[in-house]
Amino acid sequence: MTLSFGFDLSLAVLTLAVAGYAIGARESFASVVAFISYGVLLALVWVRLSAVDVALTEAAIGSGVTGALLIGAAAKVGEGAVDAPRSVRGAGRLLTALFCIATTLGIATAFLSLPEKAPTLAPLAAEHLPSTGLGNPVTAVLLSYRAIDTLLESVVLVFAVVGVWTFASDRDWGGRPESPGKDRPEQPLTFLGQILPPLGILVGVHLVWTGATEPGGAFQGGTVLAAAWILVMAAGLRKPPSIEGAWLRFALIGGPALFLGVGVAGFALAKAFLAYPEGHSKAFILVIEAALTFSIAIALGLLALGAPGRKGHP
Amino acid sequence: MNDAALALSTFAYGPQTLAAALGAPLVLMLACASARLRRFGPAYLVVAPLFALAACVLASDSGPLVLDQMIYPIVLVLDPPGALLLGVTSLLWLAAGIFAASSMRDETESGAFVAFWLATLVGNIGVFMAADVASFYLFFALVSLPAYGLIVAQARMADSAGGLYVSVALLGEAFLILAFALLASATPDHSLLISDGVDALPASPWRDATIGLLIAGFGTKIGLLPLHVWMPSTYRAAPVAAAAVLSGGAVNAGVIGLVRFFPWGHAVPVWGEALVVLGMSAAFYGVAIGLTQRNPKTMLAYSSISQMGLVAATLGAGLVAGNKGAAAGAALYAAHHGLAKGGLFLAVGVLSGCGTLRMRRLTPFVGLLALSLAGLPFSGGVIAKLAIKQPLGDGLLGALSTLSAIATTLLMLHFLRRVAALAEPRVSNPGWALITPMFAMIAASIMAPTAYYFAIENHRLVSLDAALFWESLWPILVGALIAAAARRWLERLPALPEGDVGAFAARPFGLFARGGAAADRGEIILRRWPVAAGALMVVAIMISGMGVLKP
Amino acid sequence: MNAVTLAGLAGAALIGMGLFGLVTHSHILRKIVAFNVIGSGVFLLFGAVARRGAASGLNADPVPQALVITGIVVAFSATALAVALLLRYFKEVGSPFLADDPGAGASQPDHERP
Amino acid sequence: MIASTLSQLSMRAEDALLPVAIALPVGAMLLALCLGGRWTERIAVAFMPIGVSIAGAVAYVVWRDQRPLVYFIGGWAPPLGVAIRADGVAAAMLLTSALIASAAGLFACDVFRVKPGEKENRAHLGFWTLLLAIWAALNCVFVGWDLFSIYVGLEMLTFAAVPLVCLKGQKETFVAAMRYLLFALLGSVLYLLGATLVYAAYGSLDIGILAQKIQPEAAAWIALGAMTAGLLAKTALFPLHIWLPPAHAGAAPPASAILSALVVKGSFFVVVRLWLTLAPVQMSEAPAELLAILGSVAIFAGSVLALRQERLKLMIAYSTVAQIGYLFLMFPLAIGQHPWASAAWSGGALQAISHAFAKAAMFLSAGLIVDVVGHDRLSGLRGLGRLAPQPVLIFALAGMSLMGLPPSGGFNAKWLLMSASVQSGHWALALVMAVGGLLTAAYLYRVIAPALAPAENAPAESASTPTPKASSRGAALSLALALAAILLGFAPPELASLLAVGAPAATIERIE
Repeated sequence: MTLSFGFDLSLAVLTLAVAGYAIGARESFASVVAFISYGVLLALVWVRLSAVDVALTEAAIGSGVTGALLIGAAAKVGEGAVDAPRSVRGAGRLLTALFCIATTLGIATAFLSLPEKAPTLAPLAAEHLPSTGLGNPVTAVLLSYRAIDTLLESVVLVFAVVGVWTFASDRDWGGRPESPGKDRPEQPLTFLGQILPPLGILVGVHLVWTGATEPGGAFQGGTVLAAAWILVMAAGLRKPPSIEGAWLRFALIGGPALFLGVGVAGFALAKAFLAYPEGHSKAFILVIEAALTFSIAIALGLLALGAPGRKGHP
Repeated sequence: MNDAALALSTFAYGPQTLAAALGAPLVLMLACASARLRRFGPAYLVVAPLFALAACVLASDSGPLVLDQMIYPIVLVLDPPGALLLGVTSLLWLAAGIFAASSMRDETESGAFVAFWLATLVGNIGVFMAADVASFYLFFALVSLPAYGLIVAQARMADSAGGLYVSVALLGEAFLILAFALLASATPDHSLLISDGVDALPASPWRDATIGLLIAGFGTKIGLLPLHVWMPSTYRAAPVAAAAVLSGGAVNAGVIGLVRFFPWGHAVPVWGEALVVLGMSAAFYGVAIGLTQRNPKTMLAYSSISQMGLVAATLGAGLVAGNKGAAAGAALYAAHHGLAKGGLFLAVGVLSGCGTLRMRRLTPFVGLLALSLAGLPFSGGVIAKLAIKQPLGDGLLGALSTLSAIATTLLMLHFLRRVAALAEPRVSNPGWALITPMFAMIAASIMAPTAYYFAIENHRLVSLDAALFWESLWPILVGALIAAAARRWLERLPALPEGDVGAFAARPFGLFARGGAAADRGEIILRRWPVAAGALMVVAIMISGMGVLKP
Repeated sequence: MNAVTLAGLAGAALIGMGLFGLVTHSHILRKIVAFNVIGSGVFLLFGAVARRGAASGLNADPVPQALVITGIVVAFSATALAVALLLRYFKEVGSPFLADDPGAGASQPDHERP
Repeated sequence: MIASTLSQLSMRAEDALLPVAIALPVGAMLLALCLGGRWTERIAVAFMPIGVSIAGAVAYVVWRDQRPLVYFIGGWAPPLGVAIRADGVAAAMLLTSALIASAAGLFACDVFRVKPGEKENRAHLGFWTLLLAIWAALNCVFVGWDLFSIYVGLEMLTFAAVPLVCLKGQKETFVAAMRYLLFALLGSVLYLLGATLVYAAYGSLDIGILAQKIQPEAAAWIALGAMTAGLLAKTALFPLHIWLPPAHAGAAPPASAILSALVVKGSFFVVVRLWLTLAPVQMSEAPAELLAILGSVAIFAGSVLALRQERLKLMIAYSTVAQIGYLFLMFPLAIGQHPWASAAWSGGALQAISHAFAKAAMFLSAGLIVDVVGHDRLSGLRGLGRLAPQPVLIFALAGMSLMGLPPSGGFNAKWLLMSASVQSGHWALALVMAVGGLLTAAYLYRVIAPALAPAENAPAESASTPTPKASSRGAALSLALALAAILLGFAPPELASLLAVGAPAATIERIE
């Protein structure tokens, strides 16, 4: 057993243990906290799997924003009634456990039965990389080879925002989501809110810019921007926006709309939907990424803020 | 006369006439959707069957009408048994249409009634023309299901009658679609033509299943024992005109089905014998139960069960022997029954509104119609009896047929007595618009079968044959004697529940309800989250396991 | 056994654990957490697959990596939707637990006209 | 390199149809959200004729060329790129969903309105954007030829469908939506697990490439098992229907129509792709039988439960549970190169299409009935036929198709499936269809019979309060849907030849 494998093994065991605690914890608040630490550990695992892009995304979205969302929900919802229904007991619990073990064993069997020489698209992706003008193959997959998935994914975020909004009450429509912070934020938070956002914007822009060649990209950059925005609101420096605001709507759909527009323009400019003119791929991709980053930041922020409420209140 | 018929039968516009016969009621039915056109609804009842009446003369044995712009092309053709039944059926619809139009009072409620009437008419016309399985099934469904609207049109208590009717009708549809799927699958190229299916039937691997399902499916329509349970309550609940077209017209859809779909020329003994036994039992069972009934319409329904039993027995005998003649004979018998029974229902409608005096004047004519069913000399009934004589043979079945004529006489005379009891000294008598259709049916039931018989068989005046005259007269005399002798006794018979065995079959429904409550409980468990999520995992594990655990 | 296999097996284990939580908990927030654990297990499995596909000078197959990024964003959208719905559910029902279905008909709204 | 890929593409205008079918509704949705207010509805309504024309054009081109329409997104050929593809059934489903989404949408013009003096409201913005979102998602799923793109499409579908359940804002609808969302998400994650394993084993997500490569081995079996289970959860095949009845019954009528007619068909369609296109025959045989067994159970259980309901909309929702069962009867009949397989394939597709039209019409007519009588209790429908003949007629016409009575699309589908089951020796399935038709008739009878019966004390009720008339536009739209279900019974042979394009059975038998 090499040292690196030893590290991987202990990391895996630790990750599983934290995940197990997140599942089995008594209180939902503890469970959510465990889930956030689990996300951080998972990001480490991704680094060990040579997937820095994914690690960044996992840390930013999978752990960070999701964690914030869940913590907020746990604070609002609490543990519920004391005599909470424990829906599965005794034999049912055992049976469920058996099914779950069977599922795990099945997946493990499938994974272990995979051919020794793994089928891969890496050579193809590497071969076509120069024609995209990009250095990062993951970005090439996201924005060129499988651009349709990324386009639809950015649209999924918009769908989710609409969905979240429709869970508001009728009378709250047109209002603002609740501010993520307290009514009177503490001094340190205000300070952070003043200091960190410019830094966040810098980091976010950097992530997008380097995404073309190095790990990073629109989603990671967007998350950082979203985090900065949320922090500003939490610090009480800005109010959450009204969901009817024209600029907000425009900012929300701008990225996907631009992406879609470039895609349709591809019919004329590059002879295919979502193709880029030869030799100008990188420029187009950077413009799309910039717009997407901004819209993603808005969408993630709105998703984290939740449904509008408190119409007419400050 | 014959030459003229021949000339007409090769009429060049035959197929177009078929289209008009179906199209006219269809268009008029659609017209009922418009409030403005709905006002003329009663007139539609009279106009709609005229085209079919024309078609049965003009399009008989002409070329087929093929509409092949559909996934299943529709092929319509009018062969001799089809033309005969179409003729008498459209005549009946015409008469009943006049009756219904004259008795219609409530303008606002008539729209739906007219639409249902016309839909049933489309089905009843089409079923005699359809030469392919798909359109036959379509027309059969049309003649069966919209009739529900006719049955429940009037009586408040009709709910259960309508429900029973539609249940049996749907059961018939289910039997038939299975039978037709088997029939079409057995043809080499999956042809949907009925003739192709029937040709391939004797060699079909599913021959017995197909014929059994056909008998069950069409049996629901002709009220074959024990699928007759719907008939009494349906005819009693339906308005008179509707009962007339259902008992005289719609029922023939079942007859034409059996005629069309049986592999004539190939002996199928088992099913043939079963049909003979069921049919002959119904012939007497119907009379026996009918005698105990109080309501004249119910009695007529039981008479239908009995008469259709004879038709079924004739067809069954033909199936046993592989005798093609049975089909034509049964069709002629059914045609006469349709006219007579339709006329009798109209008569019930006329007489139940009569004063005593008018009743006394009209009853003899109604009696003519009633005894025509038993084969009264000079009536169409003689011809009908003659038509099934050959297929039934001289043996046991022939004797039973004669015996059933005695039984029918008994039932019909008892029926007349029950009708006469309806008379009340009232001022208002039914108008001629109601009486005329009844007389038209009386005339038709006497003349139409005779005319057809001469046209087809080229016989001399058979009914004047002395031997035949006696042969058909004595069962009626015997029947009349018994009726006179047993009059008191008949009056005192206990009234059996309408629908006889059907009345006891309601019990399983209670069981079904209990099963339903269990289903509710099961559903509540199944829709609990852990159970549903567990089921999801089980499905995943099962599908995966099918391959992984395979040795 | 190497790091990649370990990651794959850990992914499988995470899926099983998450499923268990999703089935047995009736607290909706716990179900959402469990759903996220299953999701990350699937992503980890995919990551292991990507790492197995290292070739042509790339450390891993970039296609699954890109798909995982897409997947993480979709999973986050799902979580946000579920949390927003949970908050409204909590407001309406007053309990954070998924109600066991009180029979099909009983809970249905009566559309009576006022 | 990209140039060489591009040069292989013949540049025909019709090639652009498929990407446009995805791009346009997405674009319309984004625009509708951005402009907001009354513009949301205007944009959605304006998009309807465009969407229907695109779907119609796809169907026409596929029918004319008698081969599937394929497009490589961005010019990148699979396995690296993503292909989208429309065969006959996909084209027919595109057209069906375009027509039904349009009809239900126009129906909703009366339901979701911006009141005077209001800028916009929750239900209005929600309905119209989500309608366009569902439209886009369905198009993605139907033309999807890449397992991961289909995953994204299915997620779009779920995200748009769940909020649609609770636009009315009643407590019960949020409970229903919660169950729906959680179960659908479980389904999604299982599907993604399967897609992961497929990629791990074969290095591609393209259905066409995978169909060549896939072998009956552990990874493929477990992948397909997980994907199928996930999809069945989203399709609500019994006993995985936990979420469907309250969700479909609780939503507003136009939303119910879209959910019941279209949304469940999306995931069903992917199950068809998996077992009839992707998996080799020797793999499909046993699971196909299992699917048919589940389908049969769904028919019986769904129908019996529909019979037990006391409320109209719940009854219709349980009818959907039963009718979903019919869809799964096609699987054992349509696999392999048998002469009956193409009949079963067309029959299954026709069943999906005619159920979509009939069920949409039925939910809309239920909406009209509730408008007239003010409630949806089955016990209170006596005499409805006199009060509101149109909704009853629409309900009955739609019911004819559901029962499989001629003439209707339901009958044609039943006939094709029944013939296929007789020829293939699947007797039990033919019987299930026959008995299922009877059960369907039984629960529909519970609406139609009291509606046709004379009212007990109708004058008192109708005289005291002037009952609001069902909107004539709503009635016309739902009547059009019901008539479409009926007219599918007179469908020209061209429909059969369209459905047969790209059917898995090699020997395409012409349907007589």
